[in-house]
Amino acid sequence: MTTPEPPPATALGLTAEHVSKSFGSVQALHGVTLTFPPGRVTALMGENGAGKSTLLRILTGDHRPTRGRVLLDGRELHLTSPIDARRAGIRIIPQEPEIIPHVSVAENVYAGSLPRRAGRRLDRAELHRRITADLARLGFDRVLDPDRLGSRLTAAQRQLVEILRALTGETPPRVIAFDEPTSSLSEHETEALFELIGRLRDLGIAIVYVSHRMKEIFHLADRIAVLRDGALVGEVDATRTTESELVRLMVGRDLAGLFVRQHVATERVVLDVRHLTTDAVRDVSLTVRAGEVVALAGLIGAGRSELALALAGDLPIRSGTVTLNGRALKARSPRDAIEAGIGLAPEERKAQALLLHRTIRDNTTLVSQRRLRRWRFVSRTRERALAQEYADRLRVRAPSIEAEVRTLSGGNQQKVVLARWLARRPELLILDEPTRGVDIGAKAEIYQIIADLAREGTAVLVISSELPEVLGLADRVVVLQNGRITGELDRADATEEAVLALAMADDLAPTTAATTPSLDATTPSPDATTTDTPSGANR
Amino acid sequence: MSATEAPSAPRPKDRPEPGRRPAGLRTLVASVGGQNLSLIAALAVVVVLFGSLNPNFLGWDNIQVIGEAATIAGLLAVVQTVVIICGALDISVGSQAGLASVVSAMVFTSTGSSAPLGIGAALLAGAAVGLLNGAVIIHGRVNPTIATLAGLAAYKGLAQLVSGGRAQGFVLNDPVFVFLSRGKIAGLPTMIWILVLVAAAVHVLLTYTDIGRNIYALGGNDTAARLAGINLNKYLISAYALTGTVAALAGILLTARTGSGQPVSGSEGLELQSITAAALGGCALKGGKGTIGGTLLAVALLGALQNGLTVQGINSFWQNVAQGLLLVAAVVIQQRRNRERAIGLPA
Amino acid sequence: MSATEAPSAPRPKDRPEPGRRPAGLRTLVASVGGQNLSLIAALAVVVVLFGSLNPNFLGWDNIQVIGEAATIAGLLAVVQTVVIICGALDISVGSQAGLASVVSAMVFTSTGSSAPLGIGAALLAGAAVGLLNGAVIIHGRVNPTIATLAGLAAYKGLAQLVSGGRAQGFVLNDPVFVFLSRGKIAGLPTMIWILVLVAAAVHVLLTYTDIGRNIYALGGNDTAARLAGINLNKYLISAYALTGTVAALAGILLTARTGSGQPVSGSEGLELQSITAAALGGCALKGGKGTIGGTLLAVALLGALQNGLTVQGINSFWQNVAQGLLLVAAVVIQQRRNRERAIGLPA
Amino acid sequence: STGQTASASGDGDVKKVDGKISLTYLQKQGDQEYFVGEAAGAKAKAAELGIDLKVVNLGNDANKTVSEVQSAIAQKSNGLIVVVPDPAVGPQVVQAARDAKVALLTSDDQICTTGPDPAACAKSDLVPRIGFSGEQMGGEVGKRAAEEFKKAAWNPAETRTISAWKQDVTVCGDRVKAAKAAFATGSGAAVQNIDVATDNTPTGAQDKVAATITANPGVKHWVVWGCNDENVQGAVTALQNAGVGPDDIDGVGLGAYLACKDWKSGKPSGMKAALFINGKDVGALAVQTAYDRLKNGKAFPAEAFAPTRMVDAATWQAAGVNCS
Ligand SMILES: Nc1ncnc2c1ncn2[C@@H]1O[C@H](COP(=O)(O)OP(=O)(O)OP(=O)(O)O)[C@@H](O)[C@H]1O
Ligand SMILES: Nc1ncnc2c1ncn2[C@@H]1O[C@H](COP(=O)(O)OP(=O)(O)OP(=O)(O)O)[C@@H](O)[C@H]1O
Ligand SMILES: [Mg+2]
Ligand SMILES: [Mg+2]
Repeated sequence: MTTPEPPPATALGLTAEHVSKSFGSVQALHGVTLTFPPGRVTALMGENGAGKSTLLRILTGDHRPTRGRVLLDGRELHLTSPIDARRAGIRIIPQEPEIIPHVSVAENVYAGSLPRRAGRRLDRAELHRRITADLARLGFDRVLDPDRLGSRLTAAQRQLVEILRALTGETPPRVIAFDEPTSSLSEHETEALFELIGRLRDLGIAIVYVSHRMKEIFHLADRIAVLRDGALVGEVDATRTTESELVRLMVGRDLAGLFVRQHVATERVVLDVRHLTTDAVRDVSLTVRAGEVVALAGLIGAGRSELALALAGDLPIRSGTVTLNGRALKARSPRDAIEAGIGLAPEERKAQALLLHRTIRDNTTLVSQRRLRRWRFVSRTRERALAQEYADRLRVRAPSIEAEVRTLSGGNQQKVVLARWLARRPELLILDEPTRGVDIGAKAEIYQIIADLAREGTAVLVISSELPEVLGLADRVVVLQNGRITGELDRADATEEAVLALAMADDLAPTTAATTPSLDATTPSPDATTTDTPSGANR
Repeated sequence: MSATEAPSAPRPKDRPEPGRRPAGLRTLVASVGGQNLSLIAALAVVVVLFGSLNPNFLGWDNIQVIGEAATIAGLLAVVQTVVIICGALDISVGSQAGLASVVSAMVFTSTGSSAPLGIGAALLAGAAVGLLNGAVIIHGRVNPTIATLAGLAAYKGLAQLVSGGRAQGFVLNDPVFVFLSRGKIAGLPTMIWILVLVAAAVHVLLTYTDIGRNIYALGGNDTAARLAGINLNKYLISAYALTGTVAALAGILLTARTGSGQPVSGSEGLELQSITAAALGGCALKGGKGTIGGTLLAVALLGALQNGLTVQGINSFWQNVAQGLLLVAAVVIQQRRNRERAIGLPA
Repeated sequence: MSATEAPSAPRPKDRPEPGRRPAGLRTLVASVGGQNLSLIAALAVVVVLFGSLNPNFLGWDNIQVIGEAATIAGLLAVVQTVVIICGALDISVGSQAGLASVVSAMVFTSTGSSAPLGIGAALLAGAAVGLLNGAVIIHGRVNPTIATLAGLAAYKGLAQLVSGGRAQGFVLNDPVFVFLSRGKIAGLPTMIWILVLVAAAVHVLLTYTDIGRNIYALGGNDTAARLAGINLNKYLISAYALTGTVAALAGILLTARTGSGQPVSGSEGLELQSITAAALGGCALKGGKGTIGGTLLAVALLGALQNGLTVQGINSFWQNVAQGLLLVAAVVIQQRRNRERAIGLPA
Repeated sequence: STGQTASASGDGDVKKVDGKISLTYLQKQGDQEYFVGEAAGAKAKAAELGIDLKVVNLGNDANKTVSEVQSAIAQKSNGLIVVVPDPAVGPQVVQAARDAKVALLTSDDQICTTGPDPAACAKSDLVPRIGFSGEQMGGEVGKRAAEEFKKAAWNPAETRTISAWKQDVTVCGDRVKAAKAAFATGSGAAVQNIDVATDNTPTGAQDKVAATITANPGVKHWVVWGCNDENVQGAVTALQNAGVGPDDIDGVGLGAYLACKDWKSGKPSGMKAALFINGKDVGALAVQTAYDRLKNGKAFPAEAFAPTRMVDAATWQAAGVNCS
């Protein structure tokens, strides 16, 4: 580890020099000086709200720094808008994909630089050629239909559109910043992305990579810069550091084990699903017992989220039965399901969960109003106490619980969504990608809370695309593929290979050779998920 | 695990924050709200300006006049605020008031001058029309703007049909209607009391009850509200029913003020007035945002402005120009405070 | 890289979709658009109904009359569509048309009956007013609804001030204005040609140029558009300038039709008409969605309806009711086809 | 009817109709009480004569006037009776009717065949008209107001007159102007006038007049006239609410349809009198005149006036004012 020093003005690559940024009373960045050299992957790490996205948005012209400047190859850039950054070859894949709803994927990708013929005529043939070529070049051609409307894309597909946007365009990219690009991708797309990043790096492009996933960081990064409370606290060589050192830098203390697990599952079946068929899943049967944590694994589009929504009463059930605590559940709306004791923290926080213009307090207590009200008047004191309790437990980083959720960093927003459902304490808690974008400290806290809930007898169904999480948390793993259950693994049998094999079951056969080798790099050692390894360390 | 007890990263609270305002002023600003603050400033400017031009402007009599003149539009603005917070719009409020006005006068006349029956019938009619609006929107899946635009025409036509297009009855020989139009309680006109009470009730509903929370939630993000178990349909239909009922109350006051049931005259254009007041008062037309306090301030500002211009004897052409300019000025000043970047459409 | 050849998750397309329609019908429906299809159906119903009640309704004369009557509102609906696709709204279009009408007639008169100067001045005034609207919204950070609501009052007041509230000049001794109001080209009235040409130009702009695609992008998601390097401000201000110019064209036609510059009469209420047509034609008021074809169909439907009701001698009270009911019916039928779940507000 | 003058210009080509006559009556402000009455009178007459009559509401829309005239012609109407929202649109209407060889009659408001302003129009270029003269109506109102003013023997210095009207409606301006002139002559006193801009609705007038009272606190007596009954009634209500006694108000309405409600209640009212203009008579007379022209070839009279009467609390019932 070296103490950050102002680099010489001639340094190649993208440089942030003494950059500070404040939003009203919140100081998001304090005099950060950092260089991203060409042909290297620089990882940016830090807790939720440490200022990573803010730094990236300054580098890409979306925010203007309160103080400091941005240099490219030693020359100062005057970035007044994202266009300037784009012209200079600086691209970003933002944390939250921004999709234009009523136009096609192709137009989404090339928005702002659509191909045109004489005058300003749109060249549709050229547009089609380009998108087909780019999709094929990047290997997304089978997951992304260029004619699909933006409003009909899944979370993963949206992410892919953002990646495409960053990699295409007139000026060749010099710098590409990835802000938690894998948070809604499954293992499979992640691998493809990593290969892509490797190729980009070899082309001499400076890569900035923001992630909370240690595994990815160590796999990809050449250098790691750590932010804490808006200040740069360290810049280290990836080969010469350890996970615990990074954690200490980020959090300012050591973390004990990431996964805390004891077997507390009882025999009482809370959720019993039999032959459930909806528009997206077919003939699904599964059970979750009190105190048990069951994980649903699968690739993108396997139908896990839709299964969750159906259980939560938001999507119609075509056939099959759902039994909750021995009583048949016929939920025709989320309200019915919630009253019966099911809570679902959905996967897309902005679209499906958050009231962005309301406070943390309002967002946290939304489904616990009944507990807090007398007649119909909500008790402010009790409401505040409840919201504060969970904000503290989950370490939500905000000026106070009266801050608007809109102003929080992505990970902190995710914590608010979880807080809402944890505060309600349902009998069956369904968590769809609960730790999307959450930092390692808070992740540990969330796992702890899940474990506590299980101990108290809550049945937990976790949907996660992060395999270590699936394996570390679950008593049992149920794998879905293409809307059907392809297998169920007990904790003892659940390894990454086993889960992946089931997730890709009938796809896998013909081209196993093409995918299997690339698994090596990311496959952790078998003990990766045991209770006593510190902080999920699998390396 | 130990992390819970371990010292954690410093909470932002503990860090020194530069640019912070003195705590007292800050709390005050926060509790009044930035939007409201600039409305108050604009109101102060209007009051000082017209008050210095003509001292009678600030007389108690004239303040009551302003209040009375603003009551009908004010009532509609209050319920419009609720509808807008839900993320919808009700363009038919004026027509609903006209219909209720006619109903109140005709039932009053035909029941041998029974004010309670007349008023009751009008309120029922208003609630029914509101429910119809809600049902068309929810179950007919018609966009609220279009549905109530259709209502604007249909309810006006209905009022005209029922009344044959004529002013109906005469109610000012009945003490109840006289009390409504000219009475006072504790020195304040009945009309103003009604506005104050309705506004206070809606304010309490929105701010202190879970119903209000749910309304803000469904207006802010309807998917989130649905997944949080809020019965969207019930709330939306209720919001329209409330709007219909309060619009009927406005119609009854219209009858009391003019002495007879007016199918169109006096209620046309109220929809724009109420939407103007709500929007100026800080409602986001996308939903999820707005307060009754802000709306009432906007009602007061617009009422004072109109009265002041008339007191100054300014002709109606200049009044139009002045109203437009002041409306823009009030918002521009307010936005200057936010120092938002001037890119794209403002929220 | 190997991922290109590697198998990946199944494409959504490959999954069986139940309730799929036969391909041929499906392509047709897709190319016309579901929304448009039901508008065409509604139009057919109106035509058959009124045509069978009165054969004159389908006469070529009457069809031209319908077209001419719909032209002014139609022009405004076309530009309103653009503004709504941007995610904004222009409530001041009627007032802008009134102002332009007065300007055209007064400049015409004061330049010794020069039609080109009168028309040119009106178009310039319209563009200037549109730019002002855009500037107030973007640089003043005033919500478009409020800004143009203010414009509705201010431009109307301005037109009244300029004209003293009276109709101005007389233009029907000038061949240009006579040609605009009564002329024909290839058997079709000039007015209709103008509407068709403007609509076609805007349609081409929206569909076949990158400008149009950028407009859809910024209306659909302004953050995405901004990050993609689209200059939001330039587009929004241009949209308002276009609206002002076309509103001025409508004002000039108003002058030609009525024979003199009308400050208010003839332009009041056009804002609601244009918004109704755009919304009925399938524009989402949230932005990002809408077509000129749909808007024109809605203009035709509303025009035919109004004409048919008058032809049938239905009195204006019933007309109001009927218009409201039919507007709702058209949308309900259209929505039934979508089989959307009846939860929350329809889009 | 009163005041018939000799035949007029404009419709030489109109042919006699042998079959069923079809007429279209196009009215401005068709939802206003006076015009509702006019339409009812016209319909009753048409039914009596076996005419096919359509009534069209033009609102305040000059553009709609042109559209509806064209539409009526496309529907093969034989004759048009029109009350224009704005006289400036007159030449267009005349042109359309002439081109189609359709009989054209106006009611209430005058239009000129050659230019936008009837006041500046040669007598021979005016389109035949049935109705009331705005100037005459205003004059009668002013005259009666002056009478009441003199009877009350108010001090001119302590008195103000209020003229309440919607300032962008041309005919309203004409009426008010005539009332002012007639009051000045009739009263022989110099009473200061206050113009109040309203929207021609009772509540609008009430709010605006209330503000006007604020601006003029020293005034003891008030004389009120306006464009219609709505204005006067709203103004009188505002005055009474401000504590001005009925004895200190001299309101003269125009239309009598709202004034009668005050009188019906039997209480003393500031509404001292109102000019009763019976829309029914105008409507009926207009239809009759058109019928005579089309059926019998009888030339249009240049102008024909239906009777008006000044009524007050004592006489309104006898005069046949319909008070619903
Ligand atoms: N628009 C804004 N208004 C006010 N505060 C903001 C705004 N945007 C960011 N912040 C604050 O700035 C700080 C840094 O946020 P940033 O989004 O950069 O965090 P991050 O490191 O990307 O976190 P995460 O890992 O959760 O994405 C946070 O405290 C956040 O609340
Ligand atoms: N908004 C949508 N519109 C149309 N199809 C959708 C939509 N969302 C999901 N789908 C489709 O439904 C199927 C199941 O998607 P779902 O989101 O449930 O998958 P998942 O297993 O949760 O995967 P992940 O959440 O990792 O993307 C996919 O094939 C997807 O294409
Ligand atoms: Mg971030
Ligand atoms: Mg999912």
